[in-house]
Amino acid sequence: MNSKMRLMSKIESLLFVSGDDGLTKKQLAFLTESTEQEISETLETMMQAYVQQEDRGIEIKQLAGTFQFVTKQTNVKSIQKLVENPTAQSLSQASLEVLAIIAYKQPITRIEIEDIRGVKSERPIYTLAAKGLVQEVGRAEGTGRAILYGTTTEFLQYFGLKNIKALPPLPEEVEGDEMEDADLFMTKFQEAFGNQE
Amino acid sequence: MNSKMRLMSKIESLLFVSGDDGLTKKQLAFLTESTEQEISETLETMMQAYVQQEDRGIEIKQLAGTFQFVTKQTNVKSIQKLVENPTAQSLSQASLEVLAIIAYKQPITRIEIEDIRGVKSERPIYTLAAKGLVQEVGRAEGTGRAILYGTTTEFLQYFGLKNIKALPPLPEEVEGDEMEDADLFMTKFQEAFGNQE
Amino acid sequence: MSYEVKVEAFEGPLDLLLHLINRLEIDIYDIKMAEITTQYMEHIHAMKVLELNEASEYLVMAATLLSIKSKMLLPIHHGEEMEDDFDIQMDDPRDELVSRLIEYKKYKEAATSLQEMEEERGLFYTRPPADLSGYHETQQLAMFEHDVNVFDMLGAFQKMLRRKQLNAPLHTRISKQEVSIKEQMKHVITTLKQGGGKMSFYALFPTRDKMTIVTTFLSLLELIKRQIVQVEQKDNFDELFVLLRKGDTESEFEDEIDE
Repeated sequence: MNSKMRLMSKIESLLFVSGDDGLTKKQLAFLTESTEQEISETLETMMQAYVQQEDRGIEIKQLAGTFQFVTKQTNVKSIQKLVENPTAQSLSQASLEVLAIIAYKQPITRIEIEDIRGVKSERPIYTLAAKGLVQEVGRAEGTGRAILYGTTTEFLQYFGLKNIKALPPLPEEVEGDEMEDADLFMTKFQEAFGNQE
Repeated sequence: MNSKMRLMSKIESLLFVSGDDGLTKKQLAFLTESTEQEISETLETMMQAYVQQEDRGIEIKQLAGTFQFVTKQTNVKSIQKLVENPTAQSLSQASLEVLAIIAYKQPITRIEIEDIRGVKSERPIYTLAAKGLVQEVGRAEGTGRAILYGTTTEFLQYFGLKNIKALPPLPEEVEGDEMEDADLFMTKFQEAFGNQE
Repeated sequence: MSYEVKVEAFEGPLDLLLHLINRLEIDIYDIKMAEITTQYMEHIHAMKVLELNEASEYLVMAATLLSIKSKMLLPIHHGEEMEDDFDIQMDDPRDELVSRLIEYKKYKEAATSLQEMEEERGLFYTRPPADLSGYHETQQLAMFEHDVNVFDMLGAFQKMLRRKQLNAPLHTRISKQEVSIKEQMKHVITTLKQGGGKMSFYALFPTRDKMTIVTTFLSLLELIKRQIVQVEQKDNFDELFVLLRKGDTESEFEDEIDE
């Protein structure tokens, strides 16, 4: 019994972090180190419990072989209200993400932006274009000739940048350890070379 | 009673969809059409219940000023199997030192940070800014108008802090104004050293 | 030298001094200057400090230690009266150093507790906000909360990277396209030509991407082996230059590389 509760707890954690992608029974079995049979039984119990317990606001839904959390239909009004009155934070986050991607990876297509973010990004792009921070800078080659986006002079002004090169480096590019490794590498190389001559 | 369960269900739905943005009590009250008092009480009940129920895999934490769902620590191993490079993110010693100085002394300039550490600190500051943990919060008065650095909301989120006051106190405060000492140090040293020659 | 010193072990001269004080079990308020100065000097020799970015900081500290040491020797050479005068009129020459060390130590300890918090925070996970675009009936204009700056943008990007950490391994991942050594050799030659046939070694490594650095390095070794380029350094610690051998045409390189 206790081990079943622990399994339920693990499944809840995993479904929670995996978000809209969900997880299959096979993946859950691998991640929790249990059998698919155990997963099936436990998921069954959990799915019923979530529906029955009135104080729960989420339930488990099976979609195309994956299991994921969704909010209960009864709370749709509260969520609708959240959508209509979004926290400033969440709005900024989406727009800023897209803006960062365009600024650093321009010229870039919508599809490429969505690949990086992992979510649809039509709306933030539209918003940023409406604010004059990004614009169409050309068309991609190949079929479809997708719109390529880039930043505007207005963007530079807004962020007080002299030019696009004045942008600070992206986090992945200044990863501390990598830089240290690189420095060490250079030092070692220099030593080796000094000796060789 | 039933209405309290309905409120709990709504809160669970709302916290679930808002993810790591989280929601404040005020926002929850507005979205669920209840009073902040009711939200406080209900959140209290929920926070205890999640911790106590062994079959739950998530709990509510106050992080960076909002209430958010987080996974339970007991399930960390299962989740890390799901996450790519779970430990890749840790900060270097240099970054941690600079971050500690900024966190406790903010707003502070680069020169002041370097005076305390005794070494150039441009690179760790850059890394921290790129990671969104520190940012420019203003300009110092006087010549040069040096950039003043401070911590961000992301800093709170990264270290699991409710707010900036939740930082542990600095190890015992030393008497006297150390910053002044540090500033004066170089001048005095140069004088003393100059005389000796 | 009694034991080996790791180059990366210290965060600067203050860190090194704290380490020595700790190891020699010296009272930080009563530092034995002769002992610590000797030890400090030995360490910076062992660390080949000249190769470090912080060379000047370490050297300035060495000068400071010597200066304090010599000041402390002064009163001994005078009579007892003078020593009394000294005590009354002047501060202990170590005072400034001590207060710097204590100040630094405070933040070093704070950094340790931040590290512990970082580890602890690694034990639980949040999730990104759900995609609620399905709920939208009309297109909505997202406005920024306040004046946002470049750092807000980077913060948002960072948050996204954290979010992307999840889910990754269970899906097929397209690995970064790796540049082959052959391609990189051609690239190096082109770069050298654009640079007039001679370039600083470091200029050939404009990237911080580890993979590219390693590939470039290996391609340079290959080019040296095939005597397509040569490397020049006038003195120890002087800048290193990479030279393209003269008189060869592009097609020759191409042929040689493609062999």
